Amino acid sequence: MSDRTLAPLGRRLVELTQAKQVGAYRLMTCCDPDGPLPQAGQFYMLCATDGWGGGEQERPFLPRPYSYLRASGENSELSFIFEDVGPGSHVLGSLQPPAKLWLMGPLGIGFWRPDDDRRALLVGGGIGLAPLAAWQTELADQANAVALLGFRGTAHADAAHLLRDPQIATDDGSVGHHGLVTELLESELDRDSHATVYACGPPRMLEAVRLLCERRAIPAQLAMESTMACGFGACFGCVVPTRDGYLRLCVDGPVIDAARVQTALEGSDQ
Amino acid sequence: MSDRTLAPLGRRLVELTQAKQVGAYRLMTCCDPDGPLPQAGQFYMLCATDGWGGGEQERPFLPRPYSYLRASGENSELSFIFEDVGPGSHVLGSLQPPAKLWLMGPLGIGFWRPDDDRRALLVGGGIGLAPLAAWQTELADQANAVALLGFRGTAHADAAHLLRDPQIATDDGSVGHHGLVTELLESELDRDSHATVYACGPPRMLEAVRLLCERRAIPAQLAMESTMACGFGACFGCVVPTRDGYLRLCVDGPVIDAARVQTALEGSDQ
Amino acid sequence: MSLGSPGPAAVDFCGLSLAGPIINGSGTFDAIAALRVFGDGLLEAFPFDAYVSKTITLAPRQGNRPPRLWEAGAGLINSIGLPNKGLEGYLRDDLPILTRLPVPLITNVMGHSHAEIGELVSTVGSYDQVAAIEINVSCPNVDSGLVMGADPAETAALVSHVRGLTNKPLIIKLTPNATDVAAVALAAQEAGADAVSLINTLRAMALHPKTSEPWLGGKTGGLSGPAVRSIALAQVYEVAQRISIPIVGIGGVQSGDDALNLLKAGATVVAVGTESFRDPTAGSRIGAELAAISRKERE
Amino acid sequence: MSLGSPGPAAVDFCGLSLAGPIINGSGTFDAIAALRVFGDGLLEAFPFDAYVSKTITLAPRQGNRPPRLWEAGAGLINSIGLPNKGLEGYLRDDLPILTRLPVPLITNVMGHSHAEIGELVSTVGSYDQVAAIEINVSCPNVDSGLVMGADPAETAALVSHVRGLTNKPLIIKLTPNATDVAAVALAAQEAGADAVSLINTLRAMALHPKTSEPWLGGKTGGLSGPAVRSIALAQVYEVAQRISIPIVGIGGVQSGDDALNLLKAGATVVAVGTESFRDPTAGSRIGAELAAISRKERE
Ligand SMILES: Cc1cc2nc3c(=O)[nH]c(=O)nc-3n(C[C@H](O)[C@H](O)[C@H](O)COP(=O)(O)OP(=O)(O)OC[C@H]3O[C@@H](n4cnc5c(N)ncnc54)[C@H](O)[C@@H]3O)c2cc1C
Ligand SMILES: Cc1cc2nc3c(=O)[nH]c(=O)nc-3n(C[C@H](O)[C@H](O)[C@H](O)COP(=O)(O)OP(=O)(O)OC[C@H]3O[C@@H](n4cnc5c(N)ncnc54)[C@H](O)[C@@H]3O)c2cc1C
Ligand SMILES: Cc1cc2nc3c(=O)[nH]c(=O)nc-3n(C[C@H](O)[C@H](O)[C@H](O)COP(=O)(O)O)c2cc1C
Ligand SMILES: Cc1cc2nc3c(=O)[nH]c(=O)nc-3n(C[C@H](O)[C@H](O)[C@H](O)COP(=O)(O)O)c2cc1C
Ligand code: FES
Ligand code: FES
Repeated sequence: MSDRTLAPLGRRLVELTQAKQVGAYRLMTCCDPDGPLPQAGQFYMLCATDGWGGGEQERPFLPRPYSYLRASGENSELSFIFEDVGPGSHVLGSLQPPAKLWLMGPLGIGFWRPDDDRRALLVGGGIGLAPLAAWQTELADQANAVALLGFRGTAHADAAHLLRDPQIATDDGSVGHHGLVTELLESELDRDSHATVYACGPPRMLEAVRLLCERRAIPAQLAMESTMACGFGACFGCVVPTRDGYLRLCVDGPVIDAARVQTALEGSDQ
Repeated sequence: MSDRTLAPLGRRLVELTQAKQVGAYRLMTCCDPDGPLPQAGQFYMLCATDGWGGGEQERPFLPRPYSYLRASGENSELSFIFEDVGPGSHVLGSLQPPAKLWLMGPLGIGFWRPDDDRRALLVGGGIGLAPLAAWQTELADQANAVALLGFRGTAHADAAHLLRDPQIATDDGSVGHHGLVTELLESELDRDSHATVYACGPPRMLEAVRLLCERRAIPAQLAMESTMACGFGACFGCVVPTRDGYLRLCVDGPVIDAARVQTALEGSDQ
Repeated sequence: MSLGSPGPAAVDFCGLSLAGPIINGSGTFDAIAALRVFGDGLLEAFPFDAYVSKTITLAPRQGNRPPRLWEAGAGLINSIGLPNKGLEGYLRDDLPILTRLPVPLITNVMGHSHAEIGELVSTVGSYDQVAAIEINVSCPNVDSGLVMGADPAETAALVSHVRGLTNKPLIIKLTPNATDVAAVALAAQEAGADAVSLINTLRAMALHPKTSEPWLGGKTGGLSGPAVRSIALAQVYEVAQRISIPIVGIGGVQSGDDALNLLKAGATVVAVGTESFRDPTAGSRIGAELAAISRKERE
Repeated sequence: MSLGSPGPAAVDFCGLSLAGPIINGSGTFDAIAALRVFGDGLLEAFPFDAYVSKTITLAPRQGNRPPRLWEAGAGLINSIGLPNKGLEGYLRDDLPILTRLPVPLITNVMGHSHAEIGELVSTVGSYDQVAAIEINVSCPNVDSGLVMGADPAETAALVSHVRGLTNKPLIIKLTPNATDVAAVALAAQEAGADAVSLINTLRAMALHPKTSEPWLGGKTGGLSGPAVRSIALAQVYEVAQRISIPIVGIGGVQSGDDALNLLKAGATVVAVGTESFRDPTAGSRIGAELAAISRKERE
């Protein structure tokens, strides 16, 4: 069996069916009748049909990678949630139904179930909640799975409702725990450390989770990010350093066994 | 006195107040409160604020020159009429009020009145009617001025009403004379050759007008076209050959005494 | 393609018979990774008429530190740094898989001395599966210090050295970062090359928006994509005026029109690079667009 | 600028004191034509801190046949062909008007031999109104056949020849179409140049969409604009590592950020070219953006 759900060859022109604001983020749903049901943690390369390959600094030019948030086999719906951080997400965020967009995927390797009975701890930082929401859905049979989400403040924490029963931490204390999501993780591990951690978030948060799990010998899977040009292993541009050398995040990730990761910081510009 | 109306230094952000289809052409009006009243035959460099510097082949990138059709001192309105022939005109043509656009001008040297009593024959081919409409307005005091306009067919001839009492010729005979506008010009000159010709249109038509006037020793002013990068004499890109060598159409034209022109064809890609 | 509609004409490219004129640029399409991502469907609708593998070197290479990518105006700057498994790894792991591709295989090699490149050429050339060898000469010769492909004499010496080591067609992939690319191409032809390919990426750079330090792990990188298209066209045109061996035209190709321009400028086949990143089936699309233009021209 | 807000810091550029670091690229702003179009308002809000005139040659030149322009992806290809009135016409017609500009005047010259360039330099240099001389070395030497600015020895020979002919600062405008631009820059410095400027346009081409013949009257042309920005940055950075004389950074500058990048890469002043075509006040805007960034950095 393949380690991943295969993508149909090439990109597909799909229609945007819904676009709305969720706090500080943009949630976008499109209809992808010709795509397979993806696995949580897999991603898609997206670009708009207009406004791509131009603009003030002539960017965006390349498509952008986005984890899917929800996928429904019934009505072929696929949702994404993202933040406006640059020209690509800006153009995507300004699309209104029934705009068309190009989409390729599902790509990469998602989260996988370990063959033990450890409970799942989902740890998200900001927009990192996207693949975790998908993973939580796939783990619906695990009653004791827990979701821990960290945000900057209220506007971002608005998106927390996209997961079931999350514990929340905010930098400014406006919602939930005043502090870091890794502090929530520490408490959960103190309570019961027979767990696997599934994490996604900004580099510094991922690195903190990685170190924490390493110290406590907790298995962890990290959904990482890097700049991608192609998303299907063609350009060798998206590498992250691992104990076995550089690894292309788009084909050998984005979810990686934390034990293989040397640092979740390198290549990041933070 | 200057040979032209000066342009304010730099480009201005103006608002589109009206955009509508006139047969095969697009008519666009904007409000330019900070610009002076231009002279018929002068032109403006236009570009949209969005969708410029990008797109499929990353074009348009440079602004595009357009003669003004009408200018009103009262409400600072400025109109242009144009055809969708490429990426620049396409983006401009898709703007809807209250879109903003960048405008620089008025630029170049327009038509001038000869110091004799010859009657004015305005000869336009297709979209070449734009500066002639402006010129007709300036010549309102000349009762015996005549406008002759040639078009491909009905859709284009729709724009003829932008001039007063034009005689019309169409290639397909659908409106007016079945044939070329130069045939109308021949008839008018046969009737009364004490005239000055003011012409604007595609290179082949201009060249036919030029040869005809040369043969009959009729003074003529030609509003010519060429590809422009800057419109204010900076790039030396817009030259046309004249008997005195190459001349920058944007600063020493676009209206040129036909006697100086060697050929209205060179530089054209037709 | 519907039955009866004539496919694109077969192309003779230095002895290889290709079903059409569209190939990939080395290092811009990893067929092995693509098989993992898209499955065997890739083999049924393979986007190219020949497959050029990523540059391999004698010893394995890690490649450059990330970040390796910078998006530029109408283009991409990369500093990948030629990561590869080395000759042995290529022959052991990759060749058996690449043999499954439905098109001829061109293997691209690079080395820092005549000896290294000679060994690569003679070894790779001894495999039946390899239809032709492309030599990437964009790197300095450790012996002379000169970039091999930037100097006519250097290039001639290299080609002369390796020419006798294989009967396979030898394609020299020129660097565009040279004063007189046509002189280098001519030297390659005179020394026995079967074809040249151009352009490779143009030396370029980006600074970190916050720190103003070089953004790329490799400091400088190479620019590709639409931004270099008109530079590629000029180089292909100039080279075509000077040589008679076939040319692989490369640089910023995104459409059938772009491909046609390179062919009209003198190329025999056209390689698609960066555009495959935006659309993995760009090769097929461009081939179809080109065929449609040719059909229209013939009508 | 509002009273009290500090203006951009004065810049010392090989002895010239400029009010700021933004000048124009030669051949991209004709101040005389601009005065006709915009009137004397241009003098009150002159967009540049020094004015570089279009290249002049000894004899008048018509320039190339049209078409001279092609719009490319994120850029412009021109084949203007250096039309100018010749030295005599420049001194007679242009110099008196250029003297009215409120900023130092840099006169750009080009010739096909040491003798020609020598005559231009010594004559132009004898005028008080001329603050500095820029030599455009992108053209072949009729004596050697080599492009003067593409070869270190050629450049050194030229600079040595003209160095003694004037006391004015000599700026060598390098060509980017060279294998090792930094070596050429170093040669210029060693032979006595006061500054180098780069980049000039990159050799590029376009074909007629219908006939597939070269579009431009001059067949090939030069690419400028955003497409070349990252190439310019790499060349300025590389040259700055090798020389100590000041650099005029040029290529695709559209914003204060772009200008800052060139300064951080090692330029002392920055020239705006193609962007002035889109917006004649681009120079002032870029200068203001740059000043705003510096103010912010200082806070
Ligand atoms: C597998 C994967 C899944 C992802 N899922 C999500 C998701 O679900 N939701 C979400 O919001 N984001 C997600 N991302 C991140 C997202 O892809 C990026 O934020 C997005 O590409 C930003 O594009 P942009 O054009 O808006 O911003 P950019 O301008 O590309 O800026 C983003 C970062 O790129 C760098 N950068 C700036 N300029 C350049 C340049 N010229 N060239 C290269 N890099 C530059 C800087 O580091 C900047 O901080 C995911 C990323 C990966 C790899
Ligand atoms: C003084 C003046 C006044 C004008 N007034 C009017 C007017 O009132 N109304 C009007 O409709 N038009 C007018 N024009 C013409 C108008 O400026 C052009 O049609 C317009 O620039 C077209 O831009 P585009 O992007 O739509 O088309 P483009 O794509 O620029 O195509 C127009 C022509 O440009 C050439 N071309 C194609 N590709 C390129 C390329 N990459 N680079 C350079 N050239 C290329 C071809 O010859 C093509 O036919 C005027 C022109 C001038 C000089
Ligand atoms: C990410 C990337 C990696 C590349 N790797 C190689 C390589 O390994 N060997 C090589 O000869 N050329 C390599 N190239 C150059 C391309 O094959 C091609 O010559 C160049 O990108 C220009 O074509 P394009 O504009 O269509 O991309 C690479 C280009 C890119 C963008
Ligand atoms: C239309 C045009 C004309 C030019 N003429 C000259 C010239 O006469 N002399 C010269 O040294 N450089 C000339 N250049 C080069 C510019 O000065 C500048 O080096 C180049 O355009 C790169 O800068 P940019 O990308 O900002 O335009 C010209 C460039 C353009 C676009
Ligand atoms: S994004 Fe291209 S190899 Fe991963
Ligand atoms: S358009 Fe630039 S000089 Fe006329």
